[in-house]
Amino acid sequence: MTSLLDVDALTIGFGMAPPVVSNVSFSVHAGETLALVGESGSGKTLSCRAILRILPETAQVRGGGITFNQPDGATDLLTCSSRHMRRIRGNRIAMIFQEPMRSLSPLHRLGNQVGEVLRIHRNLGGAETKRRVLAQFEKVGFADPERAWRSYPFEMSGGMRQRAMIAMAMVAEPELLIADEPTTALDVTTQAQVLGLIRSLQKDTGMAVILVTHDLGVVANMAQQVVVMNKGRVMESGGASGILGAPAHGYTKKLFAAAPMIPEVAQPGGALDRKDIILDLRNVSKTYTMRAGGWRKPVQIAACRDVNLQVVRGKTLAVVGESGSGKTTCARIALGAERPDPGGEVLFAPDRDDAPLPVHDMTRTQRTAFQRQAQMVFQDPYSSLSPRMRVQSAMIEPMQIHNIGSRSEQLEKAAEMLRWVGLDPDMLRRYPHAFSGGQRQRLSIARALTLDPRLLICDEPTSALDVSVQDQILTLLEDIRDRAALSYLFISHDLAVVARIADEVAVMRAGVIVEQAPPETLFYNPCHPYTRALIAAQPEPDLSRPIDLALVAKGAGSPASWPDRFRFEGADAPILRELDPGHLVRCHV
Amino acid sequence: QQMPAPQESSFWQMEINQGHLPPIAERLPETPLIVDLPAKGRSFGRQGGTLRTMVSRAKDVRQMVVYGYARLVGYDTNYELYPDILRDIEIEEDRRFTMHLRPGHRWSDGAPFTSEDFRYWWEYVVNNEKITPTGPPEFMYVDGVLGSVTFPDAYTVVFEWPTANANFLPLLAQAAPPFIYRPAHYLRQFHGDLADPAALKLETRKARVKSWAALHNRRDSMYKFDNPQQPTLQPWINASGTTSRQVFVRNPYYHRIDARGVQLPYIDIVEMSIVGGGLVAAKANAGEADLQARGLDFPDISILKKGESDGGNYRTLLWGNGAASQIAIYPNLNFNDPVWREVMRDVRFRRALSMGIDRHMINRALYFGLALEGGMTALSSSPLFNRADLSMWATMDIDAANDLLDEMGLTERTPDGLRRLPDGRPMEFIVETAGERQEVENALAIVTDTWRDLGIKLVMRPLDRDILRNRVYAGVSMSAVWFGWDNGLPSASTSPMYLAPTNQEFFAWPKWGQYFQSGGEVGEAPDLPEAKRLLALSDQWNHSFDRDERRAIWAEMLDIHAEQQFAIGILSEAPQPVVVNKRLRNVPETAIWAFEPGAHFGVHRIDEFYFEDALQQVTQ
Amino acid sequence: MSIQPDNRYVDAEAWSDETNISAPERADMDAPAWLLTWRKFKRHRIGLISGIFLLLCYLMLPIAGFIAPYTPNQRSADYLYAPPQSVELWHEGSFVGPYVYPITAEADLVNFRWTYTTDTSTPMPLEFFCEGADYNLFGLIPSDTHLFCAPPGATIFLWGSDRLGRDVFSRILYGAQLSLTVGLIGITVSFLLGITFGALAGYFGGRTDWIINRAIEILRSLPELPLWLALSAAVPSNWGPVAVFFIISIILGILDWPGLARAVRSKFLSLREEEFVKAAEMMGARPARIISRHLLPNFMSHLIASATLSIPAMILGETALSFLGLGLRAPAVSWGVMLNDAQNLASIEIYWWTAIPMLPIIIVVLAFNFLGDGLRASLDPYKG
Amino acid sequence: MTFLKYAVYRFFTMLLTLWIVSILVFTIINLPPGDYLSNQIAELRATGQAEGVAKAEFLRTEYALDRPIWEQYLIWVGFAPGPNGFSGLIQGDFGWSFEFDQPVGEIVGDALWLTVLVNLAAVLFVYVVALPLGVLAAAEAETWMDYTAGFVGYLGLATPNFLLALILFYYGHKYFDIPIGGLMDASFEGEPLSWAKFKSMATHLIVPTFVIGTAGAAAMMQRLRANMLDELSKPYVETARAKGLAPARLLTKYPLRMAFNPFVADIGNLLPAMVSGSVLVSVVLALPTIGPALLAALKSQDQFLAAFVLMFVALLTLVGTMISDLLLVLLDPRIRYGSRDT
Ligand SMILES: Nc1ncnc2c1ncn2[C@@H]1O[C@H](COP(=O)(O)OP(=O)(O)OP(=O)(O)O)[C@@H](O)[C@H]1O
Ligand SMILES: Nc1ncnc2c1ncn2[C@@H]1O[C@H](COP(=O)(O)OP(=O)(O)OP(=O)(O)O)[C@@H](O)[C@H]1O
Ligand SMILES: [Mg+2]
Ligand SMILES: [Mg+2]
Repeated sequence: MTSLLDVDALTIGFGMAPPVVSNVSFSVHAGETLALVGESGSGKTLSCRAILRILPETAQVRGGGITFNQPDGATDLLTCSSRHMRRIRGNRIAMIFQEPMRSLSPLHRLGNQVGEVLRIHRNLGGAETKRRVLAQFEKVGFADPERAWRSYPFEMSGGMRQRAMIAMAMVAEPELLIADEPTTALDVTTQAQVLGLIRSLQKDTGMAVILVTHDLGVVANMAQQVVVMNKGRVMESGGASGILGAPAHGYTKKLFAAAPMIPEVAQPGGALDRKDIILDLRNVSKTYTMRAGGWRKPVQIAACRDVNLQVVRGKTLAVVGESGSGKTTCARIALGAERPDPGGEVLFAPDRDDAPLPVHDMTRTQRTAFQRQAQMVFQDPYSSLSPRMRVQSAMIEPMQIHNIGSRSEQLEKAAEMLRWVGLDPDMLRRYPHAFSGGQRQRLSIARALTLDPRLLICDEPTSALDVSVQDQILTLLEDIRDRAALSYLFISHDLAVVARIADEVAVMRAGVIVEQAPPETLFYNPCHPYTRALIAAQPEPDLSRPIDLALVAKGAGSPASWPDRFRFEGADAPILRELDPGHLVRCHV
Repeated sequence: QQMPAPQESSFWQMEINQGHLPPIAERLPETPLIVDLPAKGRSFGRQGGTLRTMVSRAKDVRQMVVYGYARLVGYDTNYELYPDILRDIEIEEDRRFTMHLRPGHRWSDGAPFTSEDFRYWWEYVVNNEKITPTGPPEFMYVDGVLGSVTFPDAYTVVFEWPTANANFLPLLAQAAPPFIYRPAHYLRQFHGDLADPAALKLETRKARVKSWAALHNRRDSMYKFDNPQQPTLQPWINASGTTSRQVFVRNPYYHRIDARGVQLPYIDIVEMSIVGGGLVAAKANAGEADLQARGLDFPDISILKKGESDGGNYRTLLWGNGAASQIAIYPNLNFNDPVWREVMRDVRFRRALSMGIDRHMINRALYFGLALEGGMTALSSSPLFNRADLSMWATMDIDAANDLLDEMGLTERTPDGLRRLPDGRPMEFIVETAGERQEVENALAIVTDTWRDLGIKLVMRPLDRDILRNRVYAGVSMSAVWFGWDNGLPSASTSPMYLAPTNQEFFAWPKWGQYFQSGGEVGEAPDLPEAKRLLALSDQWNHSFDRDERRAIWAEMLDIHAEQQFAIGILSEAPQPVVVNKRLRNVPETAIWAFEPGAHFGVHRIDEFYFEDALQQVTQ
Repeated sequence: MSIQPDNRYVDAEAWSDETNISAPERADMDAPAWLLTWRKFKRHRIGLISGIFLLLCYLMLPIAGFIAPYTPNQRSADYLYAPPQSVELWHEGSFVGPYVYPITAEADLVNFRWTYTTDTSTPMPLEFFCEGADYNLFGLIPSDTHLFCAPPGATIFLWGSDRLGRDVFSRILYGAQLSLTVGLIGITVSFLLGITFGALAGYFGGRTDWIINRAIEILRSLPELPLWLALSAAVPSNWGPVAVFFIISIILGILDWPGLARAVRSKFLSLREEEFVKAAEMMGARPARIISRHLLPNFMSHLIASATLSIPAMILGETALSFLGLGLRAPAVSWGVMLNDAQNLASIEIYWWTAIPMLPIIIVVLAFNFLGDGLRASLDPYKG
Repeated sequence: MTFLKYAVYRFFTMLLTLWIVSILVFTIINLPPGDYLSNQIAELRATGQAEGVAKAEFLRTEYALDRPIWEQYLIWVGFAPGPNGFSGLIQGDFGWSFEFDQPVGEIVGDALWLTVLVNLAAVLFVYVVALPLGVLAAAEAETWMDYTAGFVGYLGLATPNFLLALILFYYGHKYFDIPIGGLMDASFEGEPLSWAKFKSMATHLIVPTFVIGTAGAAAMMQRLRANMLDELSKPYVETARAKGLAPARLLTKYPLRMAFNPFVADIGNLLPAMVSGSVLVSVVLALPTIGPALLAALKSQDQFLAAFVLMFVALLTLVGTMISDLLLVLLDPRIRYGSRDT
């Protein structure tokens, strides 16, 4: 059996520098999944982009070849005509880009952007296109496909955009799907659904998949072949079972060793001491009006409802939950970037004995102080960096704003911060676009830390990081927390990470908190069906423990399908009840 | 002169055949004006052809009234008056004018032209306070007494004043004359006192005006010539309809014929196109004009000549310009700044300025030396021309000029050599121009250099024509550049009013002019003895009938102007290019191009021009 | 390298776990942003050349009087409309050094032009560092030394002479002094206002936007023409032409900003919704900083292009204004004034050299454009 | 705020502005000393045309020019009755043109559609030429094509309009028999539209379109190019490319729309430019458009005509800005007209 795609000794570099991808070879067969794992910044994205020939303008392919084998002959993708290439792109080879926000046009509705693929390659009419796109939206887990069709990207949560991206790549049923970290912004239940979708499509159409991921659990669940990369080189490649079972290369071993897991908990944890609260969200709700445009009646979206959260000083409050459940919204409200609906309030106490200040009604000086003390790591690091600002300027900007240090001190600090997050200070001169996804994420973290804040809100800060770097970053965060009593509001999808870092976990679903408890309690005794589904859907890097899709589906399905105790419909959810000390669950008595 | 057998025009043949028009014999007055072409050295022509010419604004259609030049009395090429529309005119002591119309003369719509048309003007237009709230026009008053108009019979009209009104006939011969007759049969339908009120009301509303008087005013456009419905006596009638296309066709009832019985005008159609001022030369160069002088200037000659030698279908004739001066500087004696005003009122200053001009250089640089250098006075072809006036104070002599200025006591100088005014300001002499003619700017550039040697800095300031006027009238502008007197060809019988401070239009004394014009209400009374003398002389002329006395008055007035340099003329009689189609005949080779007197082509009688091999055309 | 039996590949090269985060080179790291930009700009060949050319042009301005053989209003009565003369080196096979042939004018009264005959028998070598008409070096120091002039009895009209016998070449040099400076003031004014108001409206939105927008609307719907007409009557008469033009170009700038302001505003309305702006705001950045550091750079290309496009408009603005009697006028010389003189058929067909001022305008405009493009490219983060 | 609400709100703002503008326009027109009829009378006196003087005096009372200025304003707008009752702008009576001696409505009516024709041609020219060239220049940046397009554009930009027109006319006529000046052959004026007339108009439009259009086209092209170059390297363009979009569609659908933002902002200028944009050009080229009429009216202070044209242009400006504001919201959904000053 010949392979569908052969990458042979691919070498890519920038400018005069040594290549960032060197001698990378792999091949994919039809119907097969190849997982590309490895260090952040090791050249995975570039290798994938090389296949479709959409490298950055400054990138040079210094050698190697890429052959796409089809029944009607082989094509050298690096040299074929651009017309030929156009017929392949989107049609036979589709790609899911790593950063969904930037990769979607902000001016076009999602329906339009996704449907376009069908219009170009399948020559479908408007109605048929819409039907198929809506079906695809449904499959990737949009509760309301019609709404997604009409929405603009900026009206969607990170995970929703990512799902739109996935839908765009899959809707034309390509022969090869390149998925560059397709599930980083998805909660595990949705992730399970998407992975299931990919698998079923593979089964139906014989699609091959190149899956770039950091999640070894996903690898274990999906891949037949694995390629491990580090520093632009392939460290190890081969069958999934072999590599997962017995990693041969030093790097692979190290990588696998770093993979976090949900610990087996023997007993529930105790309730948290809530005396010293740094951030207090009280009854926060947020309703958005969709820019339906035109003459249609405006549609209201409740992003979150009646959220009450307290971050205890020096502790970490983790928020997990379904994609689109309002986590980011809460975070933005907490930092004053957005106003909650009337009735809600956010209080911030800078110091132990200070009277809490309302975040949305501060005086100018209070606000300045607050903005120095509370920082945010954005879910989408690429968007949060000005494309025309060198990283150096971006890094020293917070210090400039708050007038800290001389210029050389600022530069020194910036370099120091980069080193902390494992980046080379040489990179300071680059522009944001010249980084890999994971590197940008680390930049974002580094920038948030430069001001030595007291409160850090991290919106999925490690989703794009490979497990070893992630480990490094988490250690760093824990370090600082312990050293400087930094408090975190930590949004994540990765339960393993949450289990490691959180002092308390809130689980959100459909805009409300459904369960809240210290992690030990939560993993010991998950009460809510959704929490259970989450835990069940967490993939583990163990081929022998595939995800229990049935359980996932039950919990992640519509609230109406939950057991009576938890069931609710529309906006009238039951209140949170304290089952055990420190363990809140939204249920009827 | 023997009345020749009239010949039918082919242009109207169709109309005649269909009975819309009577045959030629019935269209001519009983005694048409028979033009003696051979006596003028002109040849007989044939009817036909289209003459194309250009103007720069839509309202210039009135130029057809100027060019056509059918007047009650008109000038001939020697600038003598003769009856034109009138069969005859009897003048008694210059105060009683008996006008005899041509029996059988008809308006262009065929209605008879009779004394009734004069009566209509007198009784229903001028003396109707709705239409003319200000009452009868100024020229009807002599020494404050309103003249009388009587209509003894259908073909006689008598104008009469107690004292002499020497100006009356020249006025009627103007390029823009007062029309003292109106097509009564046509206009009465718009007159509130004569028309059916209901119909009138409807008309008024249709014309979107507010009162019948406004409607009447609008329909009555003898000079504006923009109402094709209104009958006329001009050689061509406006046939443009309601469109913007400017076409004029021959008047079937025109009163002039040649000795062979061919009704004038020879040319059937005149087509006037509206072209931007700057493009006239280009279009003429492209052969798109058959007769063109308007919009062409001396600098265009080279390109016209080039077009000619490149095989153009035209010739470029050079006529003389009829303005008394091509470029004249008017120091404003009514300038608001008292210090400057006093300086300018000193005749030595004006003489010094005049002597500080290198006219020869200007002539050579701008006119190839073809213009006449000298101050402003009557042109050389005028019977009143006096060479001494031309050169008086008008030859360059920097030293003499400096002496004059020193004599005035303007000896203080600034570090960079400018003289100081008595109050210590440097002498920056501001000359405002209408900014329309490049020659002016160039001439002033040359003047600037030589005045610098007098210790005077010339500052040129181009403005818009109307703004310039307003500034001069208000006394805000120090001095202005304009043409010389419009009429550079006076004869003894031309009224010399315009030489005296009677008019604000003479930029040297706007306020004196206003004073005179408003009867002392606004402006200032003239206080320079020479100015007063001019006024007195002008008045004296009005009351004298003796040709020699008038001549003497004229001579003295011209002398005063030459002596006083009220306006500092630079040169005159600059060549005016006239583009003429090679096939167009009877166009004089040399002539004077003047609006007043002469009505541009008017005195040269465009209706006698004809095309060599004219295309015969017929109306539908 | 080792391929293991189950098709497994393992890299054989030595591998170390260390992430080698080398110490950055200080010098390089400290390089401010403009230096980095400059390095990039240097690589844009045509932009660099244009920049150098413009620099030379501006350096030449104060010493234009020295380079020009004549002064701008120096008339040669005997050489009206003289065609361009060429400077030659060799005469009948022998080297003479730079010289010209004397010319004599004759009025051709058939065609009404000046015809010139060149006396090719007597080469007249040019003089260098010679005495000529007075001028002010740097606008201050009186001097009469010229780089080169024609020997007595000859003329040196490199680009011909005009209607009054003034040297076109010298006038172009002098004209540059005004054309390259005064007009730019208008651009500066209009850009400052346009960017400021546009940025305020676009960034703040709400009431600020409303007020600025109404101001823009009113300004824009206000008739410019009558304003000019009124102005041309209102300017005090004894102001020098340059002063008048100076004021006019400032007013031109003041009236010109709304267009730019609206462009800036609309772009900022959209840019301000970008995540990085929100991020900066959440860090506590003040509006001034956000506008100047985050929003403006993202609109820089448009601004640069607009600026380079305004330059010809400003250089030529006076020709349109002259139409209303507001432009520059004699004795001031500028390229616009010269072109204004050349706006007739004769200048196109017969005395073509009087239209030569078009050349420097086009060249300067192109140079500004390429310079702008170079700048744009060197600010473009995506270019290497 | 929904789009509809915003549109209504914007419309009322426009009316308010229009009212303010009407006051300003009226003031400015009456600012210069003197007025048409006085000037006219002065000139008529100077040339001894007694008759005209009478007509002018007649008009002065007929149009209430002897009343205080504020009263004149009210009458002009139609808030107060004139000598013959209410008839002002809001009643649809635009006043009288003294210069042309015709109701303003009639003069403007004629000239207006020709004006719109000429400028529409120019605007079309600008868009037809500048859009593709700008996009192309960006797509092929720094190649000979880019430079040539730029050079030609700047050539047109750097030549004064009138000179350019003369050159084009002269050589156009000499070598290609292109007519000089005017909008159609005189013989077609007033004729119904026919193929021949259309052809005549088309040939007459070549030079004006070119002269008016070059500057605009060059400007638009260069700015578009700059904006496009900014957008071209953004990731969403790569996504579009990964979809396999053809270059033309790719460029026009994504980056062009983004790059178009500043141009949409300028649509406000497009409409009035159709009327007043080419005033000076029309004057020098003697196009029978509204521009020369306006200039003449202003110079001679033919106040009703001038005021009407100016009000008309102002109205177009305001409508244009309104449209551009509305379009902006449609073009870029991110734009919210909320405030940020908290
Ligand atoms: N600007 C907006 N306009 C309209 N709706 C919005 C807007 N921003 C967010 N939403 C909606 O609010 C809901 C919550 O979004 P949010 O970004 O808070 O989700 P999230 O929990 O962060 O999800 P994810 O894990 O996918 O990032 C989503 O349904 C989203 O579509
Ligand atoms: N435009 C560019 N200019 C210079 N260097 C670049 C550019 N784009 C990427 N790089 C560098 O190339 C290397 C590989 O990047 P790539 O995006 O392929 O990493 P990755 O493996 O996808 O990492 P991640 O998992 O973090 O997304 C990185 O070190 C990055 O800094
Ligand atoms: Mg990547
Ligand atoms: Mg989110």
